[in-house]
Amino acid sequence: MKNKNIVFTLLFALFAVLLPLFVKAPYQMHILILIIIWSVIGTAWNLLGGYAGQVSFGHAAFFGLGAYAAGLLKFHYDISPWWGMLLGPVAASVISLPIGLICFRLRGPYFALAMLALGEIFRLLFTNLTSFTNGARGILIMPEITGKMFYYYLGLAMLALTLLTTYLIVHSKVGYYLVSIREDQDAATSLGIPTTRYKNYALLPSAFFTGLAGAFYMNYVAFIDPNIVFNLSNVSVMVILVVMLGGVATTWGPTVGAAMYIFLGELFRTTLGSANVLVFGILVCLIIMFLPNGVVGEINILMKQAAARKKTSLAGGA
Amino acid sequence: MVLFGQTVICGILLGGMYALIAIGMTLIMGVMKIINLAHGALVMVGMYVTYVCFKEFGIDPYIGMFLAMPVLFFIGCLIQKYMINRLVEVDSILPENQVLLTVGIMLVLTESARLIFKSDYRSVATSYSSKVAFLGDMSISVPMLTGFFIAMIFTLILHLFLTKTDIGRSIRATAQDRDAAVYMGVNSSRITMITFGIGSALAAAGGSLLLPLFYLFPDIGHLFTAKSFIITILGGMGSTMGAAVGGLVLGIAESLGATYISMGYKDIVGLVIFLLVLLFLPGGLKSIVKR
Amino acid sequence: MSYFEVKDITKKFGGLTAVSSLSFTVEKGEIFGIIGPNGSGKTTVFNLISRFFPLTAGEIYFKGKRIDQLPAHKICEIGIGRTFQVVKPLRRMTVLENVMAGAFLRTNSMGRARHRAEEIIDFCGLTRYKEREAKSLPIPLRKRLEIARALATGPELLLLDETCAGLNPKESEEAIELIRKIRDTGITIIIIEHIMKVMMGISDRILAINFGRQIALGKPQEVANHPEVIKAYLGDAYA
Amino acid sequence: MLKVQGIDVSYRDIQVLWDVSFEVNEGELVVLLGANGSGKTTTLNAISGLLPVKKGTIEFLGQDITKLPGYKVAELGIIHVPEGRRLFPEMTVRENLEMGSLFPEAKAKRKETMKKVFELFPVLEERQNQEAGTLSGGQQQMLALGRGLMALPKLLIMDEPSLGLAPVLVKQIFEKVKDINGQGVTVLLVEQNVVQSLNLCHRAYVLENGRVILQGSGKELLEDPHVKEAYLGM
Amino acid sequence: GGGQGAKKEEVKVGVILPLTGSEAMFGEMEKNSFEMALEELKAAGKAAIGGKEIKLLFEDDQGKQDVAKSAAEKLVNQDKVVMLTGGYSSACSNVIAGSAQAMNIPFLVVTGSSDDITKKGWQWVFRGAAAPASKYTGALWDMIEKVVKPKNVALIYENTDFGTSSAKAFRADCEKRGINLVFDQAYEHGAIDFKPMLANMRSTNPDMIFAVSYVMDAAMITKQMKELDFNVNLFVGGGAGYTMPEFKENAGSASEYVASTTLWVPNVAWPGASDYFNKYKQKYGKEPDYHGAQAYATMYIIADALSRAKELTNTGIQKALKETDMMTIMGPVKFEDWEGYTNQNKPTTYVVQWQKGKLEVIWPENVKSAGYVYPVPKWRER
Ligand SMILES: Nc1ncnc2c1ncn2[C@@H]1O[C@H](COP(=O)(O)OP(=O)(O)OP(=O)(O)O)[C@@H](O)[C@H]1O
Ligand SMILES: Nc1ncnc2c1ncn2[C@@H]1O[C@H](COP(=O)(O)OP(=O)(O)OP(=O)(O)O)[C@@H](O)[C@H]1O
Ligand SMILES: CC(C)C[C@H](N)C(=O)O
Ligand SMILES: [Mg+2]
Ligand SMILES: [Mg+2]
Repeated sequence: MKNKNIVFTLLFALFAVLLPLFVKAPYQMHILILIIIWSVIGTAWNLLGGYAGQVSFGHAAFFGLGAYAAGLLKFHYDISPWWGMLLGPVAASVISLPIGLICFRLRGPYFALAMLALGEIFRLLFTNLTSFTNGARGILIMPEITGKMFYYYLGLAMLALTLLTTYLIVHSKVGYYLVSIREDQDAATSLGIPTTRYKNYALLPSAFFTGLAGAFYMNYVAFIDPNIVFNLSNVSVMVILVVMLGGVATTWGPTVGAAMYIFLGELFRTTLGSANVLVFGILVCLIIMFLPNGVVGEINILMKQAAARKKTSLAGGA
Repeated sequence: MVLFGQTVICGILLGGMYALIAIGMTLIMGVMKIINLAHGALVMVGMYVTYVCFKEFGIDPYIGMFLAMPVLFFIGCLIQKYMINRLVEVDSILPENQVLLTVGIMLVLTESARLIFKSDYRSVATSYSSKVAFLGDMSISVPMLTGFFIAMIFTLILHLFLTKTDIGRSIRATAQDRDAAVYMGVNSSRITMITFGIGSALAAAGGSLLLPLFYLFPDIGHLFTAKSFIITILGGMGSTMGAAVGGLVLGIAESLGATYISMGYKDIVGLVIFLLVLLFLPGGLKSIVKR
Repeated sequence: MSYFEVKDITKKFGGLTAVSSLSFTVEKGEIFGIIGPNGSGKTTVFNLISRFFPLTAGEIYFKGKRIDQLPAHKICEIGIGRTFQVVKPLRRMTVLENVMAGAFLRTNSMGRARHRAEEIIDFCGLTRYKEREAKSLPIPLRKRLEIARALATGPELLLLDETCAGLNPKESEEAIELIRKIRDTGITIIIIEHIMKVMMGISDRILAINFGRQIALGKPQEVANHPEVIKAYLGDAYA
Repeated sequence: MLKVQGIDVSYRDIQVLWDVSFEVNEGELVVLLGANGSGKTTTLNAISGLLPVKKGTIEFLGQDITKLPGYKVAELGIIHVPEGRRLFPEMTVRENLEMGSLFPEAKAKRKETMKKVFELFPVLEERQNQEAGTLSGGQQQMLALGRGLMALPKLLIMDEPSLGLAPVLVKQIFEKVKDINGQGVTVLLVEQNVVQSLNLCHRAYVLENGRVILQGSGKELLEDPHVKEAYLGM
Repeated sequence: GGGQGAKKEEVKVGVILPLTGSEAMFGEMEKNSFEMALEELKAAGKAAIGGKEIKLLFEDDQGKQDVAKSAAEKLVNQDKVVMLTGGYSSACSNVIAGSAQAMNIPFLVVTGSSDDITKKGWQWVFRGAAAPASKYTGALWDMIEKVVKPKNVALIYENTDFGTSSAKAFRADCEKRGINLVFDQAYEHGAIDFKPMLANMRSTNPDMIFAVSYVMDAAMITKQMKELDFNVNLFVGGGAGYTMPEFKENAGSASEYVASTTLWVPNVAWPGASDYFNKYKQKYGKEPDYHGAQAYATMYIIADALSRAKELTNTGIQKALKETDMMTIMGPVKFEDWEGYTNQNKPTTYVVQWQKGKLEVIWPENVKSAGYVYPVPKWRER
């Protein structure tokens, strides 16, 4: 079982690394890069929302902070926004500490909506603090590197780092503790788990990688404004969509979800004219209705069932 | 003093409007625990129904409301019965997976409205749209005042309905333990369907009452969804009275913020108050209202 | 100073006093029973010890240290494990994973946690159900899982809240066996149970409470014959 | 009155009940015995329409109720006091009781029945405005029973009603069950208090690994060597 | 790649517009105008460039800028368009401009008014029918100096790119002229209630208000001023909101005497302007506003440049665009470098005023369609 996973992962990595040999067109590369960005955000959200069960409606806050960390370096100090790839995730992580302090006192929908409120507060602050952020006029840069290949491989490295980190966290004591907290917080406490601290252990990397994706986004898309990177429906809610389409609390779910979100969205957009969002909406409804655990989630369930059946049939034979 | 008075009056009336928009959410999210991101879109659909009644048949929005409500009741029932209900029955890792479904529904409703009505901004100008009463130098918008009273009446009716009638109690019971409700002879699927229907109808009512003084286009729902969430939580999930008070608190906070800080920061003021309430009254305002 | 001591603890819920200046001590290695009518405050006592509720008044000492100010998770860390009367399994985790979640308190290594969990699962007779998701277990097995999970945290003092409820007499015997076995590993136990047969059989001493106050304390037989206990709890003399 | 004939029941693909048959006659008090996980709760849930029956039939008062949805079964007068209480935790005690009497006849007599329930369990009257979720375990059990009685059931199904109750209350509950039965309500009872329930009942069935392996009057089963060995630990 | 063989050869132009999402109304209007203009060009035989028909490829940007980037990439790389146009919001226009610059493809901005777009020295980006946000007030300042001469002015603006850019320029202009800015606040669009802000503003006693608002906020603001009985000598809107048919419809009688700066009105003197208005209204059953006119004019600029291009390559078209000197319904268009702008047409601006339900040009005086009403009568005296 475990070996199968490793083989699959290696094959996938090989595929991803070699893909540009076959897909050379900049437009296709662009789509792949968008998928990578969303995979990273999704994987990061999944750690907090999926594994630890703390559904956040405010991840745009971290995404925006990461993006602005990169953008403001350029805007105020004319420092290459690539340094944002360091500063962005750090800024997002630092901010996540007080956010955790406030929000982790709350549970369930109260937590979700408190995060929503914080995300909105950040959007409004970045819109209104014009002298610091340039407000709604946003930050426009001319990227130093325009070739897609560079962004693709950098993004891929970023995704690999995110996946690996979450994988290691999830398959460790911390991971067990996070899932325990999700399943029953009182029971977790009774097992000596400092729940708030462990939630922070999930929030911190989650914010970190979301911020990293934000900084990458700034460098890649080259323009941000508060309404874009702190957007409630287009970032905070979409990341939930990405994770749930793919499969909550699964390693590959967010990546699969991101691929579906970007690829199908783009397919519909370029073929269906102004009905594209309608069709996409219908598809989202159908997927979640018929695959309520997301694509990867449902596959995992099927595999588990198959394994159980195999076991019982073996036992029966013996 | 006039400024302060005017601000508070505005806040209270705005709070009434907020309560009106949020009251359906109180039922759907507060009582049934369904985080419904399509709420604003349902308000929007209700507004279009009222709009059509007005433009095509000259029916006043206050009367059109009584047409929009059954229409939305029906739509809500269908959504619950054929879509959301499927998810209630599966055991998934995050019960919030219905959130995604409501995102899909939101997109479908919004884009369907765009297909039918185009993206044009529309509005309904009634004779009373801009009616005002003056209290000294302070002006009071008549349609807002009406909306305020209707919001309070709806709140009261809903509160009585939920606590004093068998259907109301069955709604709450089903939300708390579906199987146990069945043991008591409650047709829980029907009850959930009706609840979503009522919630949607109330969303429509909010939209209809807002129509004479606001405007309408397919994406207007976004404005309402977040506010409704905040009010419902502020009130303390499922408490109708709490939600009404939550609406008022938010309205007054925003108005004071707009006057004394800046219009750009008014929403921040509202959100900060929201966070403070959550932190210091973890059960929301209902813990005060109740006692 | 006693091994474990509760001193004048009081808990009020609004106007209701659930526990009212209650004091008792437990010695190392003892099985200490608590009985009392429904709603007399037994579970509340556990919740106070394990800090799920803050005390309204009073003090709690464990091995000479005052512990009533510690946060809930620390209580477990210093060696006080508990089960819940209304069971709280980690529903979508398997029995093994549930117990591992407990075992991680004393180790950071996956391998060691797993090993420890397997030992405890064997010890508690749950081996058959190791790979089952906790949500599919019937309630009595969930209760046993609660015990296993609490044991995995390596407690010195274990609080068991009605872990035998719902067992038939035969199964109760088995449960008693298990509890004895736990005690024999050197763990001190405070137990709440309504099945008098169980309580009489294993407790070294029994505390009977009513309305959050002590009504009797002593050897099982003494308590069972205490008139107030009979009146409030047993109905008629336990024979 | 209730006739269960050869039912099979499964959870997803794990079969739990195999060809289970038994009857409850009008006015009887029938007990279902069995070890943990033997399928008692599953049987009861199949009767009250919460689980689909794969094979076999269930009849109530001559009507086939095998495929009836749960709420309709309740409407016919089969009231289930479930295992684990299943109260409405955020509703008050009084509201929980009111939820028990939704059908017209029961509703008409709501006040009187509630008075009777309060006589049976005075603590419920004291706590009538407390949220059910904050009651003590035993209080919750009383409320669950009271709520079942509120429906004026024809057949009362009780799944381990004495669970978690103080001895004095266990006795009371058994007495009340007997009283209720004496007043003409048919009772199907699942209990782990083997001796007491066998002493009380007219007839009993023993379920093992999802199959009925024994049946007889209470006295007969009390004397049965297998029962003695497996359930009484003698 | 012209490997289309037997298929009729086409010159493909990519048009990126918001066709879904909250900006879709303008996207639809601009798409209609593009199509209408292209039909006219075809009818006049001007849509064939060396035997190749101009073909417009529309892409929906959903009002999201990463989608706009996808659309730009796709149009250029996949569909091989010869140039790009469109971009409604400043955000999307910014991103498309950046991509176009990176891909060396000419991009002609239709509406996006962010100052930055043409201030980056980007040689592939052109803005013809639209003005930089800070330049919308040319005619207004002329009128303020000659007629209004206010002492105390209040400024409110939506906290978007267009709003903040306009406000910034207006603030600087006030300072230069020593006009007191007694009130200066941004707001978030979509509010139900602007009264706290308005009441607060009233307490500063301004003679004139300059308000930069999109669409319906404009109506809400003026309506609520009336409800508050808040009088000023002149209320001037900046840009979009105050000139639209929806504004009049929603604000009702409160729209009377509201003035606004604008880039275009149907009854402006430029040839073809009113024809466009009437034809559009007839064809689509709805009055267009200046956004439609911008798209319509842009189509003509494109056709003109393509027809003059020596070769249909990026550099060929870039050069042709650079040499543009033509008349459109938006006025004369020339792409010039001035005041730090690159390839930016010098806009002509107007002040208009709602009079008896009609939008009349009141400034500059040489093109006025009606005399201005100033100071405007108090609400209670109307
Ligand atoms: N969170 C709470 N809020 C209000 N009252 C509570 C709360 N928890 C417990 N109580 C009350 O405190 C009293 C003691 O409850 P507790 O659960 O300790 O009883 P118990 O002795 O464990 O009873 P049982 O044997 O039935 O489990 C009861 O009256 C109960 O209703
Ligand atoms: N939801 C479920 N999914 C899968 N298996 C289940 C589920 N519920 C019960 N089972 C299994 O069905 C069998 C019978 O369970 P049931 O609850 O009917 O037993 P019971 O006789 O009532 O036991 P108890 O005395 O413990 O209440 C058990 O093996 C149990 O593990
Ligand atoms: C509508 C115009 C006034 C402004 C333009 N849409 C922009 O966002 O820049
Ligand atoms: Mg208890
Ligand atoms: Mg059972």
